[in-house]
Amino acid sequence: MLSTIVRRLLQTLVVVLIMSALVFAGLYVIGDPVLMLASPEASDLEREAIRETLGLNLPLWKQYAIFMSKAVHLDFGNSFLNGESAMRLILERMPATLELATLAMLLSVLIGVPLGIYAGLRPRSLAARGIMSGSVLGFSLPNFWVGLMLIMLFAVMLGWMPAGGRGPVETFGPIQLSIFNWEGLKSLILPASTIAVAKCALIIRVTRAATRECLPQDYIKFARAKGLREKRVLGVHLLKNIMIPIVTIGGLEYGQVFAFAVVTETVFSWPGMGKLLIDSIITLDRPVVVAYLMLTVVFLAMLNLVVDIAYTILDPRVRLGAA
Amino acid sequence: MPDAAPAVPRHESLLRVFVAQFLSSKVAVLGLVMLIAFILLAILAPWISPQNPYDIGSLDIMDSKMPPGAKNFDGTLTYWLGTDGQARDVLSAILYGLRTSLFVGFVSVIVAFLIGAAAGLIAAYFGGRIDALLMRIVDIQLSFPSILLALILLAVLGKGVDKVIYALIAVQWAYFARAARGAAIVERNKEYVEAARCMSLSWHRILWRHVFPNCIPPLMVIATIDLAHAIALEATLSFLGVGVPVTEPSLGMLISNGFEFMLSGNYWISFFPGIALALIVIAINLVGDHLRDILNPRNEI
Amino acid sequence: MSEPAVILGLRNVQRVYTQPVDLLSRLGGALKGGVKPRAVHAVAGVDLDVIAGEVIGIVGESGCGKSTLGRMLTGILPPTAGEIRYKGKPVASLGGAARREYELGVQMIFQDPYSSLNPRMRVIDIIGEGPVVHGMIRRGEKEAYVSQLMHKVGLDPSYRYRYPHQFSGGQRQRIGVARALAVKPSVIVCDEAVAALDVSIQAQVLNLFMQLRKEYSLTYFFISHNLGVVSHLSDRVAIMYLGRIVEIADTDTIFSRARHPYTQALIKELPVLRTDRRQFDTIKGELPSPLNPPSGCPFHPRCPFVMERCTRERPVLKPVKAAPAAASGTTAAGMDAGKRHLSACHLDDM
Amino acid sequence: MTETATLAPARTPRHDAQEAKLLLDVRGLRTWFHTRDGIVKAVDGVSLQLREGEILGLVGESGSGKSITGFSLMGLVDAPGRLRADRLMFGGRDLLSLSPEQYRQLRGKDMAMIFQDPMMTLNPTLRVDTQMIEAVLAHDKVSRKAARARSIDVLVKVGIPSPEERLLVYPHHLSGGMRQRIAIAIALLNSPKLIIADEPTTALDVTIQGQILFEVQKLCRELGTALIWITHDLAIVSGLADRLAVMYAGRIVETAPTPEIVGGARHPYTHGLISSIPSIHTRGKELFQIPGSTPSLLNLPEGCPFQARCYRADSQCLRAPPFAEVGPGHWASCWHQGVQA
Amino acid sequence: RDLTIALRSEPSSMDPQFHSLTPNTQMSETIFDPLVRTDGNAKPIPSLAESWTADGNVWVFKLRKDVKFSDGSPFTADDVLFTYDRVPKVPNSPSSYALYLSTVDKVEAPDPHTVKITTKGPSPVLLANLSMVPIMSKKAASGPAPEGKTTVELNRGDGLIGTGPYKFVSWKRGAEIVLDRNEHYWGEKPVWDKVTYRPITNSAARVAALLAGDVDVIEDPPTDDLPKLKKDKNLYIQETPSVRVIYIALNQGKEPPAGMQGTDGKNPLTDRRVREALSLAIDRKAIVDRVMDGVGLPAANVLAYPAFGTSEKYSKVAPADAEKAKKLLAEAGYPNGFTLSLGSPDGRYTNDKRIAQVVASMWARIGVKTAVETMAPPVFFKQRNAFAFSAYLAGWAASSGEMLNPMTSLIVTKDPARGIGTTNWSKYSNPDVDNLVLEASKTLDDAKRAELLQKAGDMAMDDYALLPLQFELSVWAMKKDIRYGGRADQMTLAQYMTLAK
Ligand SMILES: Nc1ncnc2c1ncn2[C@@H]1O[C@H](COP(=O)(O)OP(=O)(O)OP(=O)(O)O)[C@@H](O)[C@H]1O
Ligand SMILES: Nc1ncnc2c1ncn2[C@@H]1O[C@H](COP(=O)(O)OP(=O)(O)OP(=O)(O)O)[C@@H](O)[C@H]1O
Ligand SMILES: [Mg+2]
Ligand SMILES: [Mg+2]
Repeated sequence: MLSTIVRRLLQTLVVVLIMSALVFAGLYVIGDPVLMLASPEASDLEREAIRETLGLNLPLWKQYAIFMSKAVHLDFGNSFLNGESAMRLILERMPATLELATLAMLLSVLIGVPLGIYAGLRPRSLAARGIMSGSVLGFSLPNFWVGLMLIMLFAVMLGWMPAGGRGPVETFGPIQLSIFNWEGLKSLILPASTIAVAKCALIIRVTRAATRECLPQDYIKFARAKGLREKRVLGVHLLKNIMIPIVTIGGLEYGQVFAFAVVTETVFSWPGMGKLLIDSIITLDRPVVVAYLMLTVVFLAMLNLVVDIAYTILDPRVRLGAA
Repeated sequence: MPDAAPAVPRHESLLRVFVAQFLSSKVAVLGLVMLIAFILLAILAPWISPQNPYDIGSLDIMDSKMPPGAKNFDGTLTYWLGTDGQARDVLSAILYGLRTSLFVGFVSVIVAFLIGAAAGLIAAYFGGRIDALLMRIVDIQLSFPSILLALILLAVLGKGVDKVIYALIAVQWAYFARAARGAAIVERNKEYVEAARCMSLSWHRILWRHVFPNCIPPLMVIATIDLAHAIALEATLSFLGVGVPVTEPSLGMLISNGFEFMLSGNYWISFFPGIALALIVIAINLVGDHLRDILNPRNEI
Repeated sequence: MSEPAVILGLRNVQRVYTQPVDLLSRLGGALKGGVKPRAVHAVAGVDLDVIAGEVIGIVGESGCGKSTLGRMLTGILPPTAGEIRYKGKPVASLGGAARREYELGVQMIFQDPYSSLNPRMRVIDIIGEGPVVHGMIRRGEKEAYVSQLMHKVGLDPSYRYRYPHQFSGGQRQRIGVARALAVKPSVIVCDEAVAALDVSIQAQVLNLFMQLRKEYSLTYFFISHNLGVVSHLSDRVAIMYLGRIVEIADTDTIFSRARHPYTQALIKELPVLRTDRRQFDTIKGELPSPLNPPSGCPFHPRCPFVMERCTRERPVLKPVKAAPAAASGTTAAGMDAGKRHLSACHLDDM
Repeated sequence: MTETATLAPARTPRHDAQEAKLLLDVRGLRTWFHTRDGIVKAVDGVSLQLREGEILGLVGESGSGKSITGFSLMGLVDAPGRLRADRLMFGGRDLLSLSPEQYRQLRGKDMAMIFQDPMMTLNPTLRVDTQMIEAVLAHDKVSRKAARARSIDVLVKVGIPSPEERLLVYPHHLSGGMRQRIAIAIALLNSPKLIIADEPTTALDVTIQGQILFEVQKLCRELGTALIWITHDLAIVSGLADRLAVMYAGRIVETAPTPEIVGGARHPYTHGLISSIPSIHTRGKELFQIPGSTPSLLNLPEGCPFQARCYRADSQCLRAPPFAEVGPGHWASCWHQGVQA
Repeated sequence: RDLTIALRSEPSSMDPQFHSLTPNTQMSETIFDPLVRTDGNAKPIPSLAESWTADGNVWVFKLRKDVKFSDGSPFTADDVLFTYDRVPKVPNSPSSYALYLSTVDKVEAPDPHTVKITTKGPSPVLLANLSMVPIMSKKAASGPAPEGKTTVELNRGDGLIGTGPYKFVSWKRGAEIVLDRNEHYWGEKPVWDKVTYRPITNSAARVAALLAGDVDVIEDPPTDDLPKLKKDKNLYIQETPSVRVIYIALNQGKEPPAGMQGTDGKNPLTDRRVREALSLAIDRKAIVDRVMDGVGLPAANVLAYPAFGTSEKYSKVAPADAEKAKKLLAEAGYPNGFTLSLGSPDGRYTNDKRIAQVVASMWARIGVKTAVETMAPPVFFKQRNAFAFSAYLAGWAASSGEMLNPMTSLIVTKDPARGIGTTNWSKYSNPDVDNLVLEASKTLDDAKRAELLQKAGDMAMDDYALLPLQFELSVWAMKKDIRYGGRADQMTLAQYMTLAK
């Protein structure tokens, strides 16, 4: 029965189990949520009462068992902090992160691929060296620093973009997106650019490497020998081949951005999932953290699967090897 | 002389060729010189920095937030790059911060390299279950957010430079394991490995003497990039408040501390450490980029 | 000893590779129900006796299982079925010192002079590692030992501290030969050992092989797809097709009185230097995939003499009736293994 | 005897009426790669003439510059390479004066090329029909349908069964022989005057190699296409080519009609090549061997490039020998050219 | 005109009875009204109750008559009963409001405009406590669940009906909370038509948002930015003294605490002279000037004078005197000082870790080598409660605005059974102080209570029970045409913001 997908799912399940156990143990050793939640004036008795209502008085393994038995029914518990379903809180925040990650990745690919191809075509030119040095910078500067500099420049000094937060949104059913709205898009540009700076650098590198790998191949030379125009040689023959590594790496990076946009969201007060994660870690809101990581693990695993399938679509050698 | 070709002198070793190749790029040499300079500055920090920023007793709060070039209270010391909110001389703090950052970076990368390479090689060589097991561990590691990991480790082990190093190792080894596995799988299928097996050599000998040396180049490339990454990651952890202790600031710590002063016009507290960090990361990457070009021109990401 | 010593004996040796099936086809298979892992019968049953001191040539098209067979002989690759005997003892049951003696006794020379030498080792270590590790020589003797070997294969011993990349293709192949010789083997498996070399260099290496054979009384198992090279070197030639030997005989017999239609076609194809324009007239079709070999005689889809029977029944390798070698030999059972002419074709039965 | 003098007759091909017209006329072709380590003179003074419909076998060892010669003619030399020539005429046009766009129009239309490795010449990510149709459309303004029809025609010509189906698959579904046939078909699509085939059968099995040779021979004869067949295996082209040219270290050291070369090579290298071919007839004997190995094309010493390996070398060989006619249509570059090897 | 406020942290819930936390409270203060409010100086003032009388344990509140909820329905005593009844029923509350009703025995409504509350004993803090419990609409907030409308429903705005100046419109978690003016409001109409709150946790980002003009008012700008913000002609800065004290607690247990070295197995912090020396070593004025950029007041007590129960004696800080401190140390037998550890949260209080480092450097000057250990707040609080430091820096906000609160929590001997001394993690114990505080907590007479508290406070401070460092000033930065008076309880309340003339 769909053995690969099933096997992937099983593996993911195991990862989810291990992950949630690790997070349970991890948050336990970090601190006591009640200390963060309860009013400082609360007496120990009151704290104990809170502990009891939240089930924190049980031994850890029992808490985990209870959590798991509920998780089987897709109930990941309620946030300690505000009593809402943890998963709901996360899903509520998901569109914001989704659009941030998507725009960031889109920017990186749209900018990175042409630059990377150019750098690959003329590796010795001054422009190519400039592009590569720039990518070294983008690649290695800490994300938070880049974000802060962008805020300084574009929000504070020039006043072109808002310094943080999410602008007005359009509502599509349960989903709210700001990308279809000029004001909203404006508030999205800086955080997306912050992520894009690093990812674009990566895409440039991947593209350049793939281009350089591809160019000396016989099929490119053969395409030229056929008398094809340079536009077609590069636009079809080269591009289709370099898309394979770009999609692979781009897909995995998209997953990373989506799951862990923590730093950027913190710097820009972007109300996404990453911000929620860091806030929840700080307040030791375990149900949210656990649900979050379970969600991202599953998401990353699914993304891997999608990348694999995309890979087989892009590379026919993989797709129909048996036929 | 059976052969007419002139005998190549004995010392034309791989190392020679490598060095000659390396020196062929001016930018890379510049990067290397910068890197060495930074390392020297870091090592010599206790002797050359004007002030010991760790010695809190010598700090006077009245000297805090002095602009670059200001003199201290009794005029004995000039703060060339100003002072920070704790009255630390920024120049000294950078020199000491460099020490912490480079130490954290180098140690974590080296240890992660060794652990990752061992895991990757073993996975590649034996394949099957061992491979699957090790790679699943790597997967778990890679989908675990580094910040949470760092926070947990810091909570369990307490704060300290060494704890940050553990956290960074835990984050990074997985990358090395993956890369080592990839490289080793390529090498494993080369004929020289079969030749070694024909010689009835033991698996560990084949793995360490034959396969491993050939996997070093791609791993070295990752290592240089990772070094830059480790330094940046440590800075990020410090920014999120789970990094090195305030009393032993790294460059990242200095930047994140100074960031509070960024909008208030006391730019130097964050700006100069930022420049230092950027320079060092660029230097490392310049070296790494060129290493990649000469070590494995085919696989350059 | 009237009967020549069989140094390596193969009995129905097989090797199956199970190929991992890719995702989508597996999905497709899953929907249809039942996924069979795809099995490649790279070597589908080979019986062969290698006689001490002979040069046996193995010829066949790409993918017919030559390399697989060679690797099984050296012990790098275990056979999935069948038995390999070294000096009369089944190698599967060997252990410890006996196993080592076998492994060292059968050495290999590889096709690619680039990837077969570890680029990060000096020549002295490449050649000297084996003997030192196995205690055949002491560490201190390594230099002298290696120098002497290098001299033997026509390399300047003063190059012993160089790395492989400092040598040309032909010189590298000589290093490979020296490495194999260093552990004093009795059998050398050459897998396309000259295929990557230029004609002028190839001649040098072939000459070296012949010279060493005399000097060390070596047995060569010479794998090649180039009939010219094989014919120059071998005492006996085996023709492989889709994982099986279809014909085997001494070289002259193969080239003058080949029985199997495939062998005949191969010999006709053999490019030879000529002054006239040649009329190409070829076997149709291509080597079928070992994934789903044809039923009956594997050659039947390409055979010009195909009969109805060929599509059903696989012919077995058996002595050629009219073969002069058989006629001059004694009985079939006690027949000199090195002199038999065997072929697997239904035409022989007629 | 200078080069100019000896080559004088060839420069006026029209007068040479007893045979077909001169299609390709190359003099002093030099393709040098300016690398970091120095100048690699991959092709250093190659001169070639080819008549319409003629088959030329270009033979030489690995690295002798055969492929680069082919690429130079096609105008496909990559970045650090620079091409110069005294004369580069093709079908009456001076290739040296063509603009890049004019050259592109020539490529694939009047001259086509086939490469060595059939696994690599077809783009693995594009279907066969895409790759064929685009080659037609790059030169002719015809409908896709017409282009497809033409593709099918040509596929039939190169002996591919059920071509309509083959058009719809990706290259990796096809065997090496099939792919090479498709590459040949692509080369033939626009009925070129010249095909340059760069070792197209080296990677193939003997039986498949025979099939390809068979098709190519047939097609060239039928269509009157000129062919340059590059190979390192003299034996293969000897049955195919009208004329052979032997390359060594970036130059052509000998050229003559096939029977002349095989029967009476004048250059010691050619002779060495011929006698070092192993076969059933050499069994048990020691092969003739050329000592040493191919020289590096970087900083090649002055004089005859073969001198270090030549049994006939003497002090004369320290000067570069001229490329001289030693018999009718037989040219060799050796101080000892008169001597039959 | 509309108003946009950048909050330092987002409320965790809209349910006014779910989680007692400043961000939540300030939101419910705007949507709801309690019976009684506290003014900017923590003094009770009428709100929904026009007046009240206390007679022993019985309190009678007269309710305002003309009050309507934002949905137009009238406010009656029933709503009060419903509200107080709901408090203990809210499930999973991480910090329950039951705390504020712990002294209440019985609530009755003799008529629709009168509420009678009986307390379990004399309860001087009742009014302050009631000010924390806003009154909900019985009609809107009733529901099938035991508690009526659940927290989740209220978070969505379902049943979230109050009498306050603003009414709830929407809440996009992490992004914004929108309130509209309540047209039925009984009091003076506030200036703003619509108020939008945006949580921006990163303080620099908050300033950037203000500078970029995205928001009109921000809470708590970083002190470092204040000099520059003050110079900015487009902005107006409001600094208001707060009830929050930043202090250092010294572990006074018998055993030498964690991190202490060089004391021969004794704990010098048990010696009053050592504590005094440590206090004298700290230059509070320098901390306020240099670390806080003036945004603080040097503290000599746990609550600033003249708040209720504070004494004039500890209204001024004694000047730092390192010489005297060294002398005291020598007298106590530590002429060469000793080593201790100073824990501090990182990011819980304004400039917390920097203050800790400065204190450490000041102590180093009198020979007390100090290892500063700063950590993320959740880790810090866990460690503190495990007595992992010799001394720690923390803050306390006396939300009720009088001395009883900090004394009970910080100074009184820890007694989990009675729920007092909950935050006294210094092991300080003085029975005389304990008795005075206990007595004060039962005294209704304000004058008498004040005196008791003054006495207790003086005793503790004489003892150097803990070392107050500074009172935080609450700071708001806003566009120059806006004014906000600020509040000692640090709350940001839109209804009190006005347009400048
Ligand atoms: N590791 C492997 N896994 C799966 N299949 C394999 C493997 N190695 C070889 N094969 C398959 O086994 C068959 C025989 O391979 P082998 O390498 O022995 O052929 P060969 O005769 O040496 O060919 P060549 O002349 O190309 O070297 C081929 O079809 C090949 O695809
Ligand atoms: N891009 C390049 N840069 C530098 N040198 C090059 C380049 N391309 C080719 N060469 C050199 O040019 C020489 C001739 O190469 P060419 O490919 O023409 O040889 P060939 O005769 O086709 O050999 P083979 O039989 O191996 O295909 C070689 O020595 C090669 O190293
Ligand atoms: Mg093989
Ligand atoms: Mg070539």
